[in-house]
Formats: sequence, C-alpha cells, structure tokens
Amino acid sequence: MTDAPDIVLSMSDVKKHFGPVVALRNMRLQIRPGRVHTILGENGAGKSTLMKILVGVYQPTDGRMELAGQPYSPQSPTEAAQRGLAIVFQELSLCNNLSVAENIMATHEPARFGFINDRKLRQMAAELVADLGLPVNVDAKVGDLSIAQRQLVEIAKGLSHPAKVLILDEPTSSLSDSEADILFSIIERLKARGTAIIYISHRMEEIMRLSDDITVIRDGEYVATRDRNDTTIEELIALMVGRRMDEIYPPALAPGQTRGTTPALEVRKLTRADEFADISFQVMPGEILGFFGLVGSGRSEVMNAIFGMRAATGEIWLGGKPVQFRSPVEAIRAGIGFVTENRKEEGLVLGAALQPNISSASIPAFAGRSGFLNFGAERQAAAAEVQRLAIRTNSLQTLAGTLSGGNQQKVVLAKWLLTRPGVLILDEPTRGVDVGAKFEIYRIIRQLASEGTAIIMVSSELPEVLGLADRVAIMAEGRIKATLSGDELTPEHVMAYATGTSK
Amino acid sequence: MTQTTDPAATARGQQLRALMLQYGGILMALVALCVIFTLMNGRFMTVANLTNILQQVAVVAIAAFGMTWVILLGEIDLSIGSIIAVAGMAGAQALAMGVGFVPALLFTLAAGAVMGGINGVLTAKLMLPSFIVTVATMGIYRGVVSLPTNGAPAMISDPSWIAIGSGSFLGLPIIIWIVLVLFLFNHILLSRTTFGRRTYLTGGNREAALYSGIKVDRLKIAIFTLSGVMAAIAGILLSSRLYSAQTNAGMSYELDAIAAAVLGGTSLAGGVGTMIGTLIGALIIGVMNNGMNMLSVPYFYQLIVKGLVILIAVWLDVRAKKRRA
Amino acid sequence: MTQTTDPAATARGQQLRALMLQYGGILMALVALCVIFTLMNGRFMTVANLTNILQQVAVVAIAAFGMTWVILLGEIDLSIGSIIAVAGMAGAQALAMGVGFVPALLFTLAAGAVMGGINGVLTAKLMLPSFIVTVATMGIYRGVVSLPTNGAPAMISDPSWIAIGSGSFLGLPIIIWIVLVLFLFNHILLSRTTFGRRTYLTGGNREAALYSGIKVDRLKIAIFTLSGVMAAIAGILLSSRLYSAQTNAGMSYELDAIAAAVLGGTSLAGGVGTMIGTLIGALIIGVMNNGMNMLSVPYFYQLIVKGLVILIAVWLDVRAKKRRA
Amino acid sequence: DGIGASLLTQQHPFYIELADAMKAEAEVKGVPLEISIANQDLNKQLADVEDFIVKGVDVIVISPVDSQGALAAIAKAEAAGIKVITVDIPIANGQVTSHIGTDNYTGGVKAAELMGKVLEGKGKVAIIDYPTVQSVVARIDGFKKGLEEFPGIEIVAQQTGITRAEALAVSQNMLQANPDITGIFGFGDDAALAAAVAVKSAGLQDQVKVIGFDGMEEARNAVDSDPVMVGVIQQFPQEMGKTAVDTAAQVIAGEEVPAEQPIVPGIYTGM
Ligand SMILES: Nc1ncnc2c1ncn2[C@@H]1O[C@H](COP(=O)(O)OP(=O)(O)OP(=O)(O)O)[C@@H](O)[C@H]1O
Ligand SMILES: Nc1ncnc2c1ncn2[C@@H]1O[C@H](COP(=O)(O)OP(=O)(O)OP(=O)(O)O)[C@@H](O)[C@H]1O
Ligand SMILES: [Mg+2]
Ligand SMILES: [Mg+2]
Repeated sequence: MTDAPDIVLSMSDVKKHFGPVVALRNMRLQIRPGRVHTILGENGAGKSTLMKILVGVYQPTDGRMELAGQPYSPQSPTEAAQRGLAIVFQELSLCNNLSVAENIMATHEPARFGFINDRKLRQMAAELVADLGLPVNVDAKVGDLSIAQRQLVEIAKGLSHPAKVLILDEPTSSLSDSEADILFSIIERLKARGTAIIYISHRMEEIMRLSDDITVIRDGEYVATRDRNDTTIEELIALMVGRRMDEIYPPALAPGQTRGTTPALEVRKLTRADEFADISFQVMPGEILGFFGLVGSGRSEVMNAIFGMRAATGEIWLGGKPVQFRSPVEAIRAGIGFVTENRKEEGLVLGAALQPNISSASIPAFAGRSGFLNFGAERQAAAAEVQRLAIRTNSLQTLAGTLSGGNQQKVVLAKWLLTRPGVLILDEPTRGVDVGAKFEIYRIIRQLASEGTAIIMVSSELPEVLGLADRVAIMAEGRIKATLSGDELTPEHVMAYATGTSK
Repeated sequence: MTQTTDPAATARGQQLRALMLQYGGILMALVALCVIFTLMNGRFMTVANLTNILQQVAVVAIAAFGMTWVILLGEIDLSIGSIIAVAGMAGAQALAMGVGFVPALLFTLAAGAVMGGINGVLTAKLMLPSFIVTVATMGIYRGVVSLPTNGAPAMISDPSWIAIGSGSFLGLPIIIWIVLVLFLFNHILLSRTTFGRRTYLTGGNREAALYSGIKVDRLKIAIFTLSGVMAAIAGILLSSRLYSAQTNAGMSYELDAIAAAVLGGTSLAGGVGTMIGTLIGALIIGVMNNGMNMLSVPYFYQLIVKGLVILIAVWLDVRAKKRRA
Repeated sequence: MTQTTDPAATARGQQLRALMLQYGGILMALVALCVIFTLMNGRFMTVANLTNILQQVAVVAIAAFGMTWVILLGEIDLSIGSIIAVAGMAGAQALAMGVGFVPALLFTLAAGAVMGGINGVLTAKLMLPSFIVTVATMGIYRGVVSLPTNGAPAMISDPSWIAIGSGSFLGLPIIIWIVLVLFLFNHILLSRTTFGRRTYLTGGNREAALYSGIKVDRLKIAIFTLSGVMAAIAGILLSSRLYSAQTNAGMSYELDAIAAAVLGGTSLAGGVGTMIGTLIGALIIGVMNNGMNMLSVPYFYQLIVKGLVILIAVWLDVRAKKRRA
Repeated sequence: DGIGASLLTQQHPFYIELADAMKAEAEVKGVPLEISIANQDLNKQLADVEDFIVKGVDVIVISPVDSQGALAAIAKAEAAGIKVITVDIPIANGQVTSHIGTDNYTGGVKAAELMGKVLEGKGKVAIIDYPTVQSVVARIDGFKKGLEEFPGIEIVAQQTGITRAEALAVSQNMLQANPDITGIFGFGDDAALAAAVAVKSAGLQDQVKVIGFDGMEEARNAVDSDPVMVGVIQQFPQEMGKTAVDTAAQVIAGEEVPAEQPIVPGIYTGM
C-alpha cells in the first residue's frame, strides 16, 4: 500500500471480531478524493461494520488505517468528525423525541458558553435542508415522520458536517426514485468539490450510475476492486455471491394465472381523515398487486388500516365476505399477513432469538388446546424457513438484533410466510436486501402467488414493482390515482401518476 | 465423570453447562455467601437454619415470582407491598365474619386478583405508565387496608389459616411446599406455554407483538392480575406466620421483590428473565438477612452490607454475561 | 384582549397557547384542586397558606428537579431519600465539629456529589441497571447516615443553617427563594444549554447519541452527580427546617420526587420532560397534602385520595396529549 | 379553633387507643379536635403543625416523631402564640406547656426486674430493638441498666425488628444462632408477640420467656393464655389521651397546668 498522493483514506489487514463472530477477516480499501467508491457485498458481508470502524464507533481487532497520509485510529465518532469523516448510518440513529432541526445539528449546535442559540440552530438546519433540496419540515418531531423522511433527515444530519470523506450506508433503502435523485445530485456536487464518498447500496442500477470505483467484499474479506467502466453488473454479482446470476427477476409466470372469480381481498372506499381517501382495489388469488407512490403518499397507512391497526371507514371484503378487523389478531386469523416496513420497530423482537421471532405470528399453530408450546415442531418450522430464505446465522438461538440488516428483513419475511397467509401484504419487502437475497425473495413471492396467495407489494423501487407485479396501483396524496397493467405499465406512465403530472 | 460419550449424559452435561452459563455469576454469589456464613458461624449450615431461611424468604419469593412477570413485560408493580397487607386483612376480616377457611381463602385471592386487575386495566386501557399507576394504588391500597380496623392489626385464630404458616407436611413446612409449588407453576407457565412466550415477545417489543397478533392489552391485564394473586398468596402466608393481619405489613417488599428479580437476571427493560433466576435472587436476599442476624451484625451495618452484596452480585452477573457474549 | 395584531402580543399568545397545550392537563388538575380546596375551606387561599404550601413542597420539589434529569436520561435514582438524610447528617456533624457555616455547607454539597457520583459511576462504568444500583445505595447510604450517632438524631443550632429554613428575604421565606433559583437554574440548564440538549438526545436514543459522539458515560455520571447535589440541597433545607438531622429523614421521598416528575409529563422511558412540568407536579402533591390537612381528612383517606388524584391527574394529562396528537 | 393534635403514627395500637381516647374526651368536653398523623415523618409533622397554625387552632397536642426534631414545629407554634402540649414522647431541652407521658426508662428498668425474677437471676437474654426511635432507645437503656442488678444474666444478642414480620425473622435467627437463649425482651408488643411465635416454632417454649412493652389488648391476652409471654410493661394510652385533652381544655380556658404529668407504666403479668 504505497500512499499515492491522491489517496485520502486507506486501510489494510483490518479485522474485527465480535466474540466468536468474525465480521471482518482481511479488509483493504483505498479511497480517492472526488470519487464515489461503492462497497458491494451480500447482507452480513461486513460493510456496515467496516464503516463503523472508519468513524470510530468500533475499534478494529487488528489492522492499519491512514487518513491523508497520517496514521488514523479514531476512538470515537467525535474524533472521526474532527478528522473530516462524516457518516449517514444504515440503521437510523435519530432521536424520535426531538425535532428534525435538533437532530440534524446534534452535538454541533451553535452555542456560546454552552448556551444554545435556538433561532440560529433552526435557521442553520433549515438552510441546510433547503440547500440540499430535501422535502422535510425542520420543525417536525422526528417520531412523527415516516421512515423515508427519517432517512432524509439522517442524510441531512450526515451532510451537516463538513467532510473530506463522506460515508453513505444504504442511504436510499427507503427512498423512492425522486428522493433518491435529490441525493444523487447532492453527491455530484460534493464530488465536484473533491469530497471522497464511500457508498453502500444493494440497488445495482444505482451503483452503476453513481460509482467510480467498486470494491466487492464477501464474508468479511476483500474480493476485488473494479473501475465502473471496466465492469458489468453480472460480473459484480458473480464476485459478490460467488456464482453467476443471469437474471435479477425470476421468470414471470404465464398470464391468466390468477384463480377463480372472487377477489381474495377487495377494498371499497377506504377512508381515514387526513391520511387517505376513497381507496378501492381488489386482488385475485395468485395475483401480485404492486403499490407504488412517493414517500408519504399514504401506502403504509392504507395497509395498516386493512390489517386492523388503525380505524378507517369503508368496506373490506375477504374471499367475497365483508370483514371488519378491530385488531391484527382478527386479520391474522382471517389469513392476512403483513410484512411491515419498519423491521426494527414493528417487525422484530431484537432481543429475542430467531426461533421465537419466526414463530411469533403463528404461536397458536405450535400449541395444543392446553397452551403448551411444542418446541420441536416450532424448531423444525423455523429451521425450514431459515433454510428456505437462506438466512445467514449460526443457530436458531442467535438474537435477531445481532443479524445484519438484510438478514433481519428475511427473518420478518420468514415470520409471515410461516402463517401461510391467503393474502400477504409486503411493505417494502426488500429494503436493504442484497441482490442474491432479493432474487430469492422475488422467487418466493412468485411461488406463493403461483400457489394461490394474493399478494400486495408496496415498494418504492420502481424496477422491482415493474418486474414483479401483475398490476400496479399508484398512490399520490392519499388517493389511488391509477391502476395500470399490461402495456400501460411503463416507468414513464407510473412516474407521471405518482408525481401528479398525469391526472 | 467418565470418558464415554453416553448421549444422555452429554445432554445433561450440556444442560448443566447452559445453566452455569446463564446463572454462573449469581450462583457464585449465592455459594460465596453461604461459604462465608458457614465459616463464620457453625450453626448456619444446619437443616433447621436452612429451613428457617426458606420460610423467611417465602413471602418475598412469591411476590417476586409475580413481579418477574410484570418486569418481563417491561412494566413495574410497586403496589404489591400494599396488596400483601390488604390480602391479610381481607382474610382476617372474612375469618372474623365466620365464613370459614376455604371461602376466606378464596375471598382473599379474589381481592388480590381485583387489585392486580385494577393496576392492569389502568395501565393497559388508560395507557398510563405502570410506575405511576402502581405508586398511586400503593397509596390507595395502603389506605384501604386500614379502614376496617382503623389502623389496628386484626387477630387471626383460625387453625387452618395458622397451619399454613406453621404446619408441616411430609416433614417439610407447608410454607416451603407452597413456595416450591408456586415456583414450578410460574416456571412452567413462563417457559413452556404460549402465555409465557407472548409475555417474552411483548416485553421485548410491544409494537412488534401487536403486529404479530398478540392481544397486548389483555396480556397486560392478565399479568398484573397474576402479580396481584401472587401478592395475595404472599399476604396469606405472612398473616398466617404472624397470627394477625398488620396494616403496615409488606411495606417496601416491592423493592425486595424487584431486587430479587433483577439479581436473578431479569431485565427491567422487559423481555429477559427467568423464574429460576428470581428464586436464586430471593435466596440471596434471604441468606444475607439470616446470616447477618446469626453473626449479630448491627442493623445499620446490615443495611450497608446488604447493599454491597446486591451490587457485587449484579456486577458478577453482568460480567459473566458479557464474557459469554 | 384587543383585536389588534401587535406581533409581540401574538407571540405571547402563541407561547401561552403552546404552554397550555403542553401543560393543559396537568394545570387543569392543579387549578381544579385549588378551586375545590378554596370552596371547602376559606383559609386555603390565603397568602400565609400558599407560603406554607411552597415551603412544605420545597424539599420534594428540589429533589424532583434532580430526579427529572435522571429520568430524562432513561434512568432512575431511588437513593435520593437516603442522600437527603446523609446530607443533613453530614452538615450537622461538620457544624458540630465547629468548622463553620460555609465549610459545612460545602462539605454537605460535596457529600451529595460524591454519593450521586458513585451511583453514576456504577451505572455508567460497570453497566449495572440504575434501578438496582440505587436500590443498593439507598440501603448503603441509609446505613451510613446512622453511623455517626448510632441512629440518634443530631441537633443543629448554627443560626445561619437554621436561617435557611426559617429566615426571610424581601418578605419571602428564604426557602422559597432557593426553590425559585434552583428551578431557574435547572430549567435554563435543561432547555438552553448543550448539556441539556445532550441529555435529551441520550435519553431519546442512547445508541444514536453514542454515534453522534456524545460521551454518554460522562454525561450519565454528571447527571447522577447533579441529582446527588440536588438531594443534598434538599437535605440541607430539611435539616434546617427540623433544627436537626434525622437518620430516617427523606424516607421514600424518591417516590414523591418521581411522582412529581411523572405528573409533570416526564416520561420514564427517557427523552421527554421539562422542569416546568416537574414544578407543577410537585405543587400538585403539595397542594393536595396541605388541602386535605386543612379539611381534616383522616390519614387513611388522605392516602386514598392522594392516590386517586395522582391517577386522575396523569390520566388528564395523557388524554390531553393524545387529543393534541 | 379548638385542639390540633399531631400524632406519630396511626399504625400502632398504642396510638390508635390514644387517638380514640382523645376523641372521646373531646366529645365529652365539647372541644373541637382535629388529628393528623405524621406517619413517622418529621417533615410531615412539621407541615401538619404549620397547617394547624394557618387554621388557627388554640392548642396543639403533639406526640413528637423525634424529641429533638419536633423543636422546629413547637417553635413555630409558639411563635404564632399557640400553646403546645406533648404526649408520650417529651421534647428534648425545650419548654412546652405540659408533658404527659410514659416514663420509658423506668418502664425498661421494670422489664429488667421482671426478667430477672422469671429467670431466677441467671440466663441468656436477647433484645429486639428499634434504634432510630428515642422512646425505644430509652426503654432498652432502662432494661440494660436494670439487668445490671442480675450479674448472672448475660445479653447475648441484640437485633433490630421494626415490624412484626421483621421481628419474627430476627427472633428466629437469634434463636438459631444462640439456642441457649432463655429470655427475650421486645421493645414493643409486636416484637414480643413475634418473638413468642418464633420461640414456639423453634420448640423452645419450655426454655424461653418473652417480655414485651406497650401492653395493648392483644399482648395482654397473650400473657393470659400463652406461658411463653410472661409479662408486658403496660402503658396507659386511654389515661394519657384523656389527660391530654383535659389539659388542653384547661389551657384554652386560661387555667394553669402542671408542666410534667408522668404516667408510670404498670406491669401486666396475667389475670
Ligand atoms: N454488535 C455485533 N455483535 C455481534 N455480531 C455483529 C455485530 N454487528 C455485526 N455483527 C455481525 O457481523 C457481520 C457483518 O455485519 P454488517 O452489519 O457489517 O453487515 P452488512 O454487510 O452491513 O450487511 P447488510 O447489507 O445486511 O447491511 C454479520 O454477521 C453480523 O451478524
Ligand atoms: N411533509 C411531511 N411532514 C410531516 N409528516 C409527513 C409529511 N409527509 C408525510 N408525513 C407523514 O407520513 C405518513 C405517510 O407516510 P406513509 O409511510 O404512509 O407513506 P408511504 O406511501 O407508505 O410512503 P413510505 O412508506 O415510502 O414513506 C403520514 O402519517 C404523515 O403523517
Ligand atoms: Mg449494513
Ligand atoms: Mg410506507
């Protein structure tokens, strides 16, 4: 590792152990100013761990790092920030109890003798957000924001520090294309100023569009670094997963696959004040209905209402019968499954092991009348799901909170697959999931559909929606603006409805 | 002991190791205490004294079983000391009215269930923090207990009621049998049933539990009711041991119960803990009190030593868990 | 009152509305209590009695200011009742040794800081849950306070020390001045400084605070120390009011302090709460105690009524907040 | 106007009887009487007295939570021109209009004399105490002083047992550690009754004698029926309560009252 003059940050032989878990075995990396360097790897490959080492959250077990030619071993995030590293964390690290402005300016508030100048703080945050072109209100409390908006706040927070090196760990995982575009233009600007950017994402199109250099890692080990212009998506995927993958989407099933004439789920004029209105749609057994929309268009709210988590007016028909769910219990009993968008808060018990997490929505299935759990059956079922979804773990006794983000997402999926739902609602099901796993998830969705499950897939990733759904409902401002299928289903059409340029 | 690989023995060995891993720190503390007291006073390690300890620890242990449920849910119940007192008084009053032993017993248990249920409903349905709800009901129940006798204790002379605290069965005091049975009941309910599983999940993440179809409100009410019933049983034992219902009975026992549960590894954040741990925690407290009395340690020093032992025990436990992770 | 749109008036109006929105429920409870007591006893709403209330509430209010910090951080401090007692005893002993008023005062404050600091270090550095740490130190400090006098109270005759509790300044009792100054100090420290902001950040999301580079450990130690100092000041006031240091002083005041903070809207989960709320909460407790005494409500009924009022006040507050959201 | 009474506690039969006697006598004399309970908290006692002052009572009757700490409350009352009478527990080096109370020290000495008698001058004795309450400390001091007359009797253990439950555990443990104990002195009825239970459950009823202090009904009944309970030092709360109210009424009427009205405890050893 010579320090060529244009290398701002370099690391070699970096190792990180968490007790018996080896997260990083042998990492090296060279970052140059004014370039976007993408780190690519499967879920659990060690990307986030690497980034946390760079900003001083973790200390490496072994290895050397240099920053601008000087030895670099940050002991705390403050030190890293002082040395010119800023980061946007993958798992949101915001304080829900405080406002957007207070979060953005956290720990570098404008202050004199320790007294904060609140007016200036708000102004600085507002200017930053306006400058970045992010659609968030700096006075809102973070706890009141949707996941996507929180992600925007996280980005603003990371960008509030002047940085030589900016790390973005899956900043777009909850963003739809229009917000992502805002981020990309910010990145271009920073690049032009000479900032080095380390970028992590699982969205291949985005990576190819944005990156200058791409480093692939596998199982905590350095695999290769490529110049974007000298490589292809196929090669990168092969490097990453260790085998070739020709297709990102599994083959579509023959049309007319849907069964029967009774919709599995039909929603009529579902309305909830200030959130959504007049939502009507139906899904047939075996059909995949996409739900597309921009951040805050109200899709998650609709799904929550269907699932009995929030009250709403209107009718819901299940298999031709009117139903009314006052709680998720009733929805689950009626055969609805719901993979929620916020896995940490709504999906998982992070402090519990995988087995109870996976069985948590189907507890009655593992108990007789007596109320005693059948641990053997539970273990078998959970193990089967772990295998089916290729969840990377040593055992079923591993705590859910210690898995990587993508693997956590698979655990949520496993939990709902185990309920064998007739209608499965998926809200951003591949958020933060690597391509290999995405393919698996897509394959499973397809397979479920072919078995007759009606599927609603809410997603902010347009390619995913287009690649998978039979029909797509497009929401904007709390209403369904259009439901498209067949030839009408083009990216241009969908975006036109979603952004409101087409009525 | 042998080098054969008998699978049953291996399984037992693994179980033992798992047990040691989970409770190593706290068991070490318990054993250390026993060794110290035995070395310092020859009478400590006698059957009579060990029986003594178990009897003395019974009231707190049973209350702590109930408390463990509540803490597992991420809640707290500060009213159990008052429930202990009300239960004793309810029993004494019922007996005084001549309803007979069994009806008085049932009435007392029902009173405990109602008081616990009130805590649960206020917490679950009105969405008030359980800390404040049970601080309030702690005062309310403590006021209620004094109403029938205007603060005076109520004598109990019913021989069956008295037998609970002083009788024996198969050579073991009845009170110890009760602790054992209740330990097994709570242990099995927690570790083997859907009810227990739901408690762990809800305590770990309430929101996720709701989405998984757990009726969180009902569960909460059920658990506070269970805690109330456990406290009522503790109150029965206490009044039986004292031949009377005292209006200041059980004062600040909630802290001992919480200490027992937390010593035993129950996390106040919810979702983590076991009945075995709580039992060990309660034993530590009991051994400590007994041992220091045996050594005639003055009262103020007892307070200090007790605090230090709690600190050391929890620290040993946290350290052992960290090393394992 | 007028229809002009004077911007300053509008700003004031908005501030007032924000205040009402935030504290509406709890203020309503306080006003309702005052109205009821005034209607039932003509002497309630007199300057003499209101001064009385403020003096009586001073000790709990000051302890509650410290407690608010701790709760904001998502922790709890059960040892403050014992710290109150130790502080009084430390002051009495120092005075008895003839060191003089100011050194005795400083020694007492230092004792409070050390006891709070110990809580902080054990919680932050050994990573023990603060509940169990402070349950343990509650016992330890309570034991320590009895050592110098073997449990007996210590007389205080130093006139300056006594003046704290019974003197006046500009027509207002000194004790009320102290409460006001400490309220302003804590309010400004919490709402205007980086220290306060860090407390909110850490209480809201400890991990996020760590990632933002906040030295969470140091903050925790600082806040427990602050809580210890507040408790020491409360102990000075109490010993001054009582002309003596009692070994059982401040017993269970931690619960009153927590109740005041929670009544005032401080969330036990951390991250949410204000000093204004805590002051109102403390006033509710004080008004209730005083009002019921004025009405000669018997003791046991006082316990019951106090519990019910706490429940109603918190419920009003939760409801008001929900309606707003 | 009328009498304001601030009592130490309402969870002890002694104080319940005292309060009942005061109420009955106030009824008879036709004086208004208000009672508040300090619940063993000196700060609450001070607040209670402050509230009496605001209410404008004529006389304050107080049973101090602590003989020194109550000075502040008494000073406040006297500064407001209100006369103060103490019952049961005296105020340390302070002047009150009148004090009506049991001589606890003498009571302790009497307990020792009884102990010496039933043990025939030799044996091993344990004490259950409550070291933060001064009236109890006086009893224990008196008891120890009284035992000096019996060189054959040795005090082998002294432990704190404040509530009946604590006293029970403490007695069990002391008996366990010293199986040759022949006598137990409990600072109050609760402690003595608990000790008697412990003696019987240890099967030592033929060996150990228990003496208590207070002499409320439950304890007197126990002395009558239970051979282990050989006696109690008996206080007279009814008499104290009645005298307190009478004295207060005299003060209101402007009459002179004696500064000290000691009520010497009796010894109850059965019918
Ligand atoms: N605090 C921790 N304790 C134990 N194991 C951990 C911890 N943090 C990470 N790991 C493990 O280290 C490995 C790497 O995790 P990391 O989060 O770096 O993956 P990642 O590449 O960012 O994955 P993803 O794409 O899913 O975000 C995983 O196996 C994970 O389970
Ligand atoms: N500009 C905004 N300021 C504050 N809150 C907003 C804003 N826009 C939306 N919200 C909140 O976001 C929620 C709507 O987001 P929701 O999650 O339902 O949208 P979505 O279509 O599912 O989009 P996504 O899940 O991608 O964020 C509403 O509850 C609303 O309160
Ligand atoms: Mg990651
Ligand atoms: Mg959404």
